Amino acid sequence: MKFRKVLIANRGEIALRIIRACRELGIGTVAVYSDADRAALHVLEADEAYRLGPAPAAESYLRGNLILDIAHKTKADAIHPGYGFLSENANFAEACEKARVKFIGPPSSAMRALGSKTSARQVADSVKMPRTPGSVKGLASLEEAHAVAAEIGYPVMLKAAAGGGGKGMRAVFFANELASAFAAAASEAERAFGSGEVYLEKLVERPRHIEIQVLADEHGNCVSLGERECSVQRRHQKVIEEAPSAIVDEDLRSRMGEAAARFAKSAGYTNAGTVEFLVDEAKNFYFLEMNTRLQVEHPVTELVTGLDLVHLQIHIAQGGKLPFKQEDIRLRGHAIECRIYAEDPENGFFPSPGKITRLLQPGGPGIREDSGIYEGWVVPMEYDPMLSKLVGYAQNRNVAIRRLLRALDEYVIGGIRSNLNLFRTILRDQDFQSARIDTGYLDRLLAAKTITQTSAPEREEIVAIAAALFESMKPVNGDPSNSPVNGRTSNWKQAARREALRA
Amino acid sequence: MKFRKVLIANRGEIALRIIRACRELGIGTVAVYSDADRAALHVLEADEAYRLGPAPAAESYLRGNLILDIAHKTKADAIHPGYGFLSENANFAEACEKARVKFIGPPSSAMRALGSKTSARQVADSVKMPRTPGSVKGLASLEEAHAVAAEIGYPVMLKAAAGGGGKGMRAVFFANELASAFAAAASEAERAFGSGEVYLEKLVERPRHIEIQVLADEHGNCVSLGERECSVQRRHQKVIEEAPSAIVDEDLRSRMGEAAARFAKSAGYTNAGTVEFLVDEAKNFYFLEMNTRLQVEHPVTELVTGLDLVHLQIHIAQGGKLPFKQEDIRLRGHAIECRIYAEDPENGFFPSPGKITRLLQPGGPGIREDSGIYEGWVVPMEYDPMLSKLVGYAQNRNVAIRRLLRALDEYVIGGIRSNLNLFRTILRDQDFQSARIDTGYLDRLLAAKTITQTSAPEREEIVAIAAALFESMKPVNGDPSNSPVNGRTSNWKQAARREALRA
Amino acid sequence: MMVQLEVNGELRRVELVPDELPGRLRAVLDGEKETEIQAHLLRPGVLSLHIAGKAYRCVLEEGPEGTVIHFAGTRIPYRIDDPRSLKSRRSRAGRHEGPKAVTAPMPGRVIRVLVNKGDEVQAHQGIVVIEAMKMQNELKSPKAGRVIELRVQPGGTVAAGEVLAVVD
Amino acid sequence: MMVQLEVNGELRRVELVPDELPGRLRAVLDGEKETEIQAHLLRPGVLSLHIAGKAYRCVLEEGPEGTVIHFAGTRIPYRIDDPRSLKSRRSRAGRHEGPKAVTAPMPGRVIRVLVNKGDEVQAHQGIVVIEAMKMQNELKSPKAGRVIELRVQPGGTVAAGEVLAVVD
Repeated sequence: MKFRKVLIANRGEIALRIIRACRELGIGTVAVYSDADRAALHVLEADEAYRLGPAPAAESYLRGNLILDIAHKTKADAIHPGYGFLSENANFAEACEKARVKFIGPPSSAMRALGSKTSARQVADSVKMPRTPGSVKGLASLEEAHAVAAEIGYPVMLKAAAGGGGKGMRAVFFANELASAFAAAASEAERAFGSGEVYLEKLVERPRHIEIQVLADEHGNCVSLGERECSVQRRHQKVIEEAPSAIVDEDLRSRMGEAAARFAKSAGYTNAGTVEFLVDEAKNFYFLEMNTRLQVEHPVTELVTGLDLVHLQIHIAQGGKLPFKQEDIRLRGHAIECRIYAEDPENGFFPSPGKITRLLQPGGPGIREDSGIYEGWVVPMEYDPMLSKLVGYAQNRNVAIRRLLRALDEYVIGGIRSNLNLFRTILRDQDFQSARIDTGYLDRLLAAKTITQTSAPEREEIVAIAAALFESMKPVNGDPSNSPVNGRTSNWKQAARREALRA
Repeated sequence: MKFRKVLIANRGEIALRIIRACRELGIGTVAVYSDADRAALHVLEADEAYRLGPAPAAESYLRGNLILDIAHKTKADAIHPGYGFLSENANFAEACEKARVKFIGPPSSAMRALGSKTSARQVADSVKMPRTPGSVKGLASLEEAHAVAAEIGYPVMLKAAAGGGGKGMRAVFFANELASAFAAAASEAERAFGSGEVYLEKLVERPRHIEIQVLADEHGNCVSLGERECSVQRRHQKVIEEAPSAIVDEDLRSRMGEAAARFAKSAGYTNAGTVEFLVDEAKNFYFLEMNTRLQVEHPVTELVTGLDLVHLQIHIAQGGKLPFKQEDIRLRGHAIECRIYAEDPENGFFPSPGKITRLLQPGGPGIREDSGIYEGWVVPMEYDPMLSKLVGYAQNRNVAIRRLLRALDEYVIGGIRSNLNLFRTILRDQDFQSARIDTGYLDRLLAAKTITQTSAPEREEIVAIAAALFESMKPVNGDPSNSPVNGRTSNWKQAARREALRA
Repeated sequence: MMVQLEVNGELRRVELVPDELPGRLRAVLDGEKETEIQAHLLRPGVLSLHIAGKAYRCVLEEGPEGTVIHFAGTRIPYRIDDPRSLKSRRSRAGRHEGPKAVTAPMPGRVIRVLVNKGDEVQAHQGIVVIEAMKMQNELKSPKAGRVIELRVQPGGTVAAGEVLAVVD
Repeated sequence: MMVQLEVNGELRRVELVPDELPGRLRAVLDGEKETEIQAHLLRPGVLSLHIAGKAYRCVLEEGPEGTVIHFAGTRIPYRIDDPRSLKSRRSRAGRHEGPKAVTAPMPGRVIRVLVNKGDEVQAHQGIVVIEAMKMQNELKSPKAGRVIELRVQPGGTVAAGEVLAVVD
């Protein structure tokens, strides 16, 4: 069945990216938006647009029933949830199934089986997928925690079963720390996810975060599209992602890919998904969790495989078979993604919403930017601070790094702060350039050096002159026509007036 | 030898594209510009910039001696000529050689051997490369013309030896037309190229224009990077280029590639070059000419090979060996380039220089745009009308077409006219979509249908309302603050003022 | 407020009735057709309209030939119908009689002038040849008649929209 | 013309002497250093400077915290040194004495107020917690002293650059 119309239940760059894919496939698009997003590009570019409510997500993008109502009203055949918001909400997926609106993602059953980390660990065992030693269900008591920890040996990691983003997580190095850590993790998990269930696993030292992209159709076919390395993280949040990983060879890639595909199939998984692993220094990989949706970082996989994952998601959701086999997948070149955030790395990474008063975006060969921003856009304070995903592709990792540094020099974001300088620092760092990275790499780097911009006296002299010239063009400082700066007058206007008088 | 600094002897998108490549390779850049280009992006983005002279090319971009002087003054190690201007000027290449400034391109000797079409045809014979039947030197007299034509049989084609862009070209179908055509072609060639030398070849009916990209290093290695099909032409000017060609299979590709590489090597060719062929309906290929420079359409080859041709040009000019062998070259996906021109297809393709008063550029996955324009840029009247190269890449030709159509809908160029609608027409045309194209295709299409935009009453109603709303925001039509349009006020300014009062 | 315009040559009357909510309004077209509208200006010249759930992007172009709105891949010219403007009066008077101008569609250099003042010319007869962007373009007479004005000579440069000659 | 400004906290005097050629000028910095300059504004806020052959891109940012120039990957704030402005006088008076404000680095919602008016606080002691973009951020006192003003209460929203409290 071919979709005539798809509702995009999301905002920002991913909503725009999905709208573009639908347009390319000849499918109509319905955007939804909160009051903070009336002027957003996804609202401008969609065929139809409907208001959800006030800015807070709970009153807008998380209102599943309202979104389903709009889908019915607009006769949309399907809903694409993007990432975040309702994308991993099994109840919403089930509501779509009941309402006969296709949810572009896995069935709610698979989402449930893999959504909780403890039950996902049980599935991993059932298909003999390596995972970190530890419990496969929630810890009933502190005593049980002590028992498990003693069995697997310290250091251990306490994690929230419903967890994500580092919340409800505690590393424990000695038995006498366990009690307080257990209490803290449980209450933090309770507050963050409404479930205090925590479990315990062996702490992997200096792990790399490496994940496998899988695609499964509804006819039992499943392929893996290679790995992404996401070891550059700040406080358990991904900052840079790349494909391929510098340490993954063909053999490891096929073993991880095979395990991930087997895992997904065993849970009846369909559509696009990502199986996350920790990889230790001996290149052993351990199952971490599965993300049952499209990932923020999917573009790096698209660039090295030459495929379009959103096109394929829609194809699969329409009931289509995967148009290729595992052996048809060939990786070529190297792609690196930088998550450009509205935050100030020079000032404690304070978030920085507000109006973008000046925007010069980079371009040129090998640069892909997925963003939903423009000069004049007011970045809302209610949502995550991602402004854009700047992706560099090149024949190899080294050139991709230099290409991104070139693009960062072209990039100007004014009016709000951004973390552009964070990426200058990382991409120039020796350890990053030689791929000596693990999930602790960035926090160590930031502890060692603060992100400050290099300033030099001659720079300040040029800036003083530039500032004076900008001021000379402002009417408040006298007659702008006396400014020595050239290029301020538009030459057609006079011509137009001349012509008007004559006509 | 690694270059420290490169002078880019060109303007527009190609100058910017070369500057970006140099920056990625850690090489300093020197831009040159005419008075019409002071505000051009290549002048803004280079490390150094020097004025050449007034707008006309003869007084600026064609002043080889001045450009060499600037190269010396700035201690540039090399000059990249781009395409057009001095790029195929053997005397300039030789002057660079004498001045010990590396010309990023072939040696002047190879340029001379291949520059003239007649001598190039002799080289083709020497390496047994198929070419169209006909003369291999200029026709001494009308008698000789009659003799050759009679020998190869009508219809025949008269061409200028120094020719290009369709000038000095005449198709002749009957002997009694030959005399006048001969005279006309010769005088036109004399006017256009300062040489009246014309030759005669068999006219290939409904040919496809298919060219092979070659790369040769200075150590005797030469590879071909597959073909580009450029059959969509208007009056012998390329309008759309794509890679791969829909009619070229592996066997034909390797035979054409092998012939092209052999041809280039035989003339001592180095760096990037393109061997152009005509391919008839039986898929026989005939040598047409060689372009001894980087081509406008090189991006489509970059997208399907995953290589960066400008990086490779610089690598070769530095004396580097080709970093891959022929068998390493793998084509993946399909790329199509549209040449966006400042011309009005709805009005006889009148050129349309002037100020770009509004610019919305497309983006998103699979879209690459090489351009040097921006909102406010005044497109000069002195140079060719190319504004931008809009390139779509996708897993196959069909998706690439739909992707370009999507991008065209996002694209707005205001203040001057552009040929965006020409591409909408072509990309939607059944014959183009099924790749039934030859060098006469577009002229036939344009004769059949004029490029007009579909208008509909409800559209005009919406536009009337939009126009009224735009007018309601103009002070001349009353107080803009009474306009019902939302989103005009910037919300930080008040805050800033508030703050200023307080501080 | 009431706005009178000429859209694609058609006279239009648009009444804009603001709603209390910002960006919401009613528009009455030609005194009859009424529509609920939501209008938001994203940045100068880029207007987002929502009408009955449908979303439209309208982009304003201001250039030498006047104002144009880019909408769904089409360029639709409009002109505010200002009684003071000679253009408007003339357009209402009907475009088809009276002297007509040969105007430059683009800036360029005058290469050749093909007629003299006072010449009788045919409709579509070449009047002036202008070069721009390495192309020569012959500008033709809009009607049959007599060349009553000739404002250019070879070698001169002209601006877009500039009147080169008048034929009556 | 003569322009007085504060660049990165440093006082600068720039004299601009136009040349007869458009876009060409001499700049005299702090009354001594003289340079030949070519200046061209590409579009609002984007200035191309040529100085002794070198090309520079200077981009102007105007925001709640004032004016900044983006240059070679760095943000360098400047302020025109206007004798009428309290700020300037204060900055000349030296930044290190007198009452200091706790200002919001970004717009957001006030989650908690950690002090009361009149409280003695240490330097870097938390004053207010603001939430924006799903993150809570504690704003700290710029100096040791007494809270002489407290302008916010929990639940309220604040604009970037807004003064939340003053410590003296």
